[in-house]
Amino acid sequence: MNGPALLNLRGVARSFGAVQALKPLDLEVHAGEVHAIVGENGAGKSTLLKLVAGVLRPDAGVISIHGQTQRFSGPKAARRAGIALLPQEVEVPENMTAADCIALGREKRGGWWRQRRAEVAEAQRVLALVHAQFAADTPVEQLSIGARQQLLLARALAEDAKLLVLDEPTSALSAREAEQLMLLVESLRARGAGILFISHRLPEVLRLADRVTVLRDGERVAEFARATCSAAGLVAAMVGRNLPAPQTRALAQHDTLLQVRGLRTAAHAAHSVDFDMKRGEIVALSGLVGSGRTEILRSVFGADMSRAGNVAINGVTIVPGSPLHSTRAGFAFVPEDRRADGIFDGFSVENNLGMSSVQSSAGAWWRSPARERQNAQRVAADAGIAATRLAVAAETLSGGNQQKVMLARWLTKSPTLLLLDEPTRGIDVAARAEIHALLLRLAAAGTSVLFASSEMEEVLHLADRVLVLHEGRLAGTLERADLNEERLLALATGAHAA
Amino acid sequence: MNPERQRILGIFGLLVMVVGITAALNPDFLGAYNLGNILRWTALFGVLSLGAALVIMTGGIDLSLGSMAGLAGALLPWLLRVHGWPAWAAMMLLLAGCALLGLLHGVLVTRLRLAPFVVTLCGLLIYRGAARTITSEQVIGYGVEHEQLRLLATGSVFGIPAPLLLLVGVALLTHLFLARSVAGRWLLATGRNPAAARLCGVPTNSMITLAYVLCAMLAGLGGMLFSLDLNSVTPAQFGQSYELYAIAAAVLGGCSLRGGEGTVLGVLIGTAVIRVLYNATNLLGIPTQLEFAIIGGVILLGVTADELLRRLRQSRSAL
Amino acid sequence: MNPERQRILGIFGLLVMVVGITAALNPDFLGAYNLGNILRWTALFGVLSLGAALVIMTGGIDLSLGSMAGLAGALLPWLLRVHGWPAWAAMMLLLAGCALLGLLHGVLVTRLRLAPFVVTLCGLLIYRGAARTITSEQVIGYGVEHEQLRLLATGSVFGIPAPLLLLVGVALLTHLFLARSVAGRWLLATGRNPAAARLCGVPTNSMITLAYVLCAMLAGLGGMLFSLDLNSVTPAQFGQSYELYAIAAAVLGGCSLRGGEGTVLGVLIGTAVIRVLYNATNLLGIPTQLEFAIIGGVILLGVTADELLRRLRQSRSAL
Amino acid sequence: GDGSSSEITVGFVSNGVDPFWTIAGAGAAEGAREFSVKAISRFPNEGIADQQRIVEDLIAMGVKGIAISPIDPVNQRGFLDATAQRCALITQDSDAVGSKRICYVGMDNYSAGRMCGALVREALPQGGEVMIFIGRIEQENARRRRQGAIDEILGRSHDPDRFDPPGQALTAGPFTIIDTRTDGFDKARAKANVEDALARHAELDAVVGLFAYNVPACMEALRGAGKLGVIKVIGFDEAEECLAGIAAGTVVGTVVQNPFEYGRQSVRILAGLARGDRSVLPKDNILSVPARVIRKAEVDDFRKQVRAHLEAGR
Ligand SMILES: Nc1ncnc2c1ncn2[C@@H]1O[C@H](COP(=O)(O)OP(=O)(O)OP(=O)(O)O)[C@@H](O)[C@H]1O
Ligand SMILES: Nc1ncnc2c1ncn2[C@@H]1O[C@H](COP(=O)(O)OP(=O)(O)OP(=O)(O)O)[C@@H](O)[C@H]1O
Ligand SMILES: [Mg+2]
Ligand SMILES: [Mg+2]
Repeated sequence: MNGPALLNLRGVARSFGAVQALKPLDLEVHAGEVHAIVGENGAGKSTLLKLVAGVLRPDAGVISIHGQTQRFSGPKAARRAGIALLPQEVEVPENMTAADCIALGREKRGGWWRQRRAEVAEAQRVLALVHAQFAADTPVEQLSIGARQQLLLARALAEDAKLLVLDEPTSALSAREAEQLMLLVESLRARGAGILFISHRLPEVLRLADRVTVLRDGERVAEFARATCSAAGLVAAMVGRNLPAPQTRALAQHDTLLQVRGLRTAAHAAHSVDFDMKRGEIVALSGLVGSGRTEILRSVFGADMSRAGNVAINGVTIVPGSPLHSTRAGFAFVPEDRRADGIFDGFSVENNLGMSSVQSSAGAWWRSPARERQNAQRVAADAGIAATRLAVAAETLSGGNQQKVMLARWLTKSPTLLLLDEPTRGIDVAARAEIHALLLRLAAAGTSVLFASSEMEEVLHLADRVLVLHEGRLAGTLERADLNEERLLALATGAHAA
Repeated sequence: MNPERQRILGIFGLLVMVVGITAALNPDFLGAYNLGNILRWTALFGVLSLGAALVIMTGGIDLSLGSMAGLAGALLPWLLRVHGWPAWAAMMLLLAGCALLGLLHGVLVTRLRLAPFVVTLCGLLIYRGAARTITSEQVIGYGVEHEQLRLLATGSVFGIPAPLLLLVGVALLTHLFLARSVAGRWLLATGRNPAAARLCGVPTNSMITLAYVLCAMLAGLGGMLFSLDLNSVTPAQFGQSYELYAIAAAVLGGCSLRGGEGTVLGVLIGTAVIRVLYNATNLLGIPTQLEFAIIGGVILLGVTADELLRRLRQSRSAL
Repeated sequence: MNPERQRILGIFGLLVMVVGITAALNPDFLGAYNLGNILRWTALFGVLSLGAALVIMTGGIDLSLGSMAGLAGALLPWLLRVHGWPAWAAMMLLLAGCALLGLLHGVLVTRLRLAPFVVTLCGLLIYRGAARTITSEQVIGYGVEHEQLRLLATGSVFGIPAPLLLLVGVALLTHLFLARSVAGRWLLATGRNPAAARLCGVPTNSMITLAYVLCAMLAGLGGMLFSLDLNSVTPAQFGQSYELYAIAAAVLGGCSLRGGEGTVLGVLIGTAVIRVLYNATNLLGIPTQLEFAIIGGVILLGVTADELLRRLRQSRSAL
Repeated sequence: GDGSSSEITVGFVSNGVDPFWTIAGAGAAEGAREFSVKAISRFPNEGIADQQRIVEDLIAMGVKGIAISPIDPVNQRGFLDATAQRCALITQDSDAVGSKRICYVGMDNYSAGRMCGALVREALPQGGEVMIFIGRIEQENARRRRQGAIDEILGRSHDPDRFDPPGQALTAGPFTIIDTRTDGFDKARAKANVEDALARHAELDAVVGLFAYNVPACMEALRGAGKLGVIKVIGFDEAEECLAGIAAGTVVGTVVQNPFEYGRQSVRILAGLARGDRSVLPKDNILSVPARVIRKAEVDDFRKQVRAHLEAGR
């Protein structure tokens, strides 16, 4: 590769108060190259991408495009220089349609006025590129996280950018959509675009990346070219050791705990779902983006008002639409959207961790700060959250670490039924292994776990049983013995019914 | 049906109900004279409500609107009669001044990240003091020389009150701005999710500032129209608590104080509801001391009924 | 330093500055008589501000607070003198009535999902109307029989104004509630992120309702104290626009209208700033018509300076 | 505080903010010059609490005397007595009978109201339907002013303590007073109230505006309805439009007080008291500054006088 690189970073650094998120770093991305960034949660990956995309300003260092030094005043300036960003946290203004969202900030104009038709046509084109299952005029409000991720990806594509900056673009996508995304990235690379890419899914990295930079604590600890890259090597560089082999375990043999009968959700009112769960059983909900996994989890927990059907635990019916009642009955729920439904911005990590258990941690009325601190420290250790960061505001944690907080907050209570929606979304490989081990321990201790996951490996590794959904219908149930990737995909895509 | 339409329909239903009941109880209500009055008042207050709505749509609030209207309304006759300015120059100057003050609000809110409530509350106090000081607390009217100018507020064209025509113009522009212009889309996106909008490359700060500027100008325009209509301005009181009416009309008409929501039509209907209620209590001879209670009660019942009906419909359609 | 402390320090700095300047310009300011007055007024308004703050912390707003205070303040002498009730019974009844109205606000806001602004604006209108109607618009006072009772507001213990003692009690309870009780934590969490709080099993609806109930009761208590202090209640006017002062004090003291933020100490200092400013403009002989402008200007300058200083410190500590 | 501690300071406190009080303030300033004291005029904007606060602040500043227009003389008695302990206290514009105030400067609102009522009878010799518009009726001066007008129109006996609650029509002889509407000092409401009255009562013969701004509001509403000059307007106080209306013949007449004298005389008395001169006190401790009726004949002279007063205040 000759000539100045498409993107060139020299000594770029950034800190937040006392935390040095990114130490001075050099990095290049060439046209027609996929450069992957991997590292543990909080390693500084997102910070790096935000600096490149003009969302944050560097404390030091120079960013240049095609050899020309850039000083971005904001995301808009970066976009003008040909950089498109898909951020890690999929936040969109919800008061518009998908087409509006794709056009936002870069509207087709005739003078001051918008040109709606042109915008819609463009939206349809790019939504087709990402194989989105929703129409251009769908209100964004109605889109699931996965669909929003596709939407923002389509937005990034619409820019026709020289450099695409993708922060965990597949974290909320299931296998099929992720595959489609990878094909798309490959075709963009073939057309000469440069791509900067973060993922915690190592197979994706291995398949796509021409070069991989490994960050740890804001520093580059290794760089691999495509030829020299291996999963084991990446993991070793990321976490500084080899991961233990995943455990296996015996199937649970217990009495029935949960009964779900005739469950009907608002988004898929045509189909009803029935299933049972045993004590200590781990059941996965699998399906494509928009297949209704989230809806079922929320309905079982009672997060949404509207539901038809009956959910009973130990034969006692759970009041619909009342998380209060569900939590009292021993339910715990980790929602999919950590920004909107999980994290209390401005509260400390410690307070966030204590939120689901302020009451049980001290008598009925008064809190006990000492007990709360102890509990927080314990569960933080269990979930791999650095004890030094318990006092910082929760929203300043990296995405993966916020995810850990959401999970960890339930560990003080040892729930009867743990409901998890994409539990390891954005969590690094090492921490994921720890969380998996944690879930298995909980199950062994009698907690039942119902989780939805887009990650095939996670489903295959954890589940005793998998409920496969297709467009809101229970397409089939796979016991552990019959479980394999092909069967799962076939059911999820509606290729055949089991 | 989309929720925006539903909201508009709900508040329109309330309007129809109040109009219907009042007309049934007192036939004078539908007389041309009374309708003309209602339309004129709705038009005057509507200008302010639209301004309030724009700021609310960005997730802010403008409490200074009543004082701003008072300032412009008091300075117009003062410029005309005490300083002999020509009408067009005085109005231009005042509009420009209001725009400047709105700009200041916007800058304080966006650049210094001060709370809109605090900034505009200070505005409320300051502009009131300014109006009183500049005019030395003198009540000023337009005298007889400015009958022509006063037609802007008191005249009518083919029986349509002039301020209504003005309002229709302003409302159409605002509607086009919100529904069709690039900036309008940006403004709504900013109100709903400022962080996301900024990531999308929307100049969120400029949009918020723009809203404050427009609101201040509309407040100024409204204030001048009010003062032309009333022909007598007491600087200490003129426009007092109009911000509450304006914000109430906007919220009643479907703007959420969390930002990112609202329609021009809704806001106009919201304004009309409040005006009609005032008129109705008078026409039905309800004792003044009960008036407030009746107006509050009807609005509360109206929004409650609207909400209950919506739920009923939803639960029907869900089954 | 944590941001909460920083905010409190910022507003405290403003208070110290205003006190310092006024005392330097007019030595009478620090006289015992004047300080006693300031403390008494701060205490009376402080009760209302704490109520407003609680609702703001849940992300809501209570505009009915001034009318609620007016209603309780007007009905207390009415019950005592027109109906001959014993004082304790009248006060209990009124507090219970206020709590009931607060409960109604809470239910409308949480169950029917009506906008707090609309619900409490209607409350503002309705309670004002109710106070005027029930008392037939008669100005009413306590006469001579209730001198004892009036000591609650006008008396003093070892030179400390009685209402200040009351305020300290209320403030301590509120502080304990927010900082130490489970419900207090839930209330703040609800304001911060209602969706997340609900999914954590927090009874968000009850918390919001609780805030409205407490606010209404504090408004009622404040209103009764005000009326005991003034000994003359004009039903149409008593307590008018106190909600603005209360909300302003709360916001100035660090409550964000987005909810989930705020401290009792901050709110009290915020209230004191406003009262001291009113007192200072008088003592410095600033013309009445400029009074408002000065108060608004000082608050605006204060918060601006606070913000700029904070930035300066931040950029220093970052280096 | 301007440092010269030997200077005598007196306070002049109104019951609200109004041009009426601006003129009174001008009178107080004139009095201060004339009797070489310093006068501080304060206009509470927010009712009783504000008035009480202002008085407390004046005392804290060490004024030697205060002239106040109490908003609620009956119930404010305790407060007025407490104030009288700390400095010389006189009332003006509105009296507090039975309190420890030293004397009263002003007129009797009930009598002035009756003068206003007489103007109505004069304008409608055949009788007719009348409506009254006023800012508020709970405050003492407003209540008495309205009652005076009503009693005179209906030809009743002299009884300042009578009270007819609004909301019901009062009829006596050929006159009917349909209602009294209040607007809480909101100018737009004041006008809308008149318009709504016109819409409801086509047969209305006269409207009475009892607060200064009510008169222009009545005139504007009538002009809009094309009934200016047809329906009689009777005013109170000296709003500029009202005087212009009298000159033009669209307003029958108005009853004016003499706020300038309230201010000047109050300061004169307070200055004397501060210097230990009790001879400044009027007989019976009431200094009557009578109200006047202004009709077309007197209007020109009166306007000149008002202008002169305002100039004097600058
Ligand atoms: N706004 C902020 N304020 C303070 N600290 C921050 C802020 N944003 C990020 N940090 C800190 O900077 C460090 C790097 O964060 P970053 O988001 O870049 O991590 P990451 O590598 O993307 O992690 P993940 O895989 O979890 O997304 C973390 O320690 C984080 O807590
Ligand atoms: N409030 C809503 N109104 C209408 N449709 C909705 C609403 N919420 C979700 N949907 C639709 O319901 C379908 C199922 O969504 P759900 O979030 O349950 O899917 P999912 O399988 O969890 O997908 P993902 O992996 O993307 O989260 C989606 O097509 C979504 O667009
Ligand atoms: Mg990240
Ligand atoms: Mg999902």
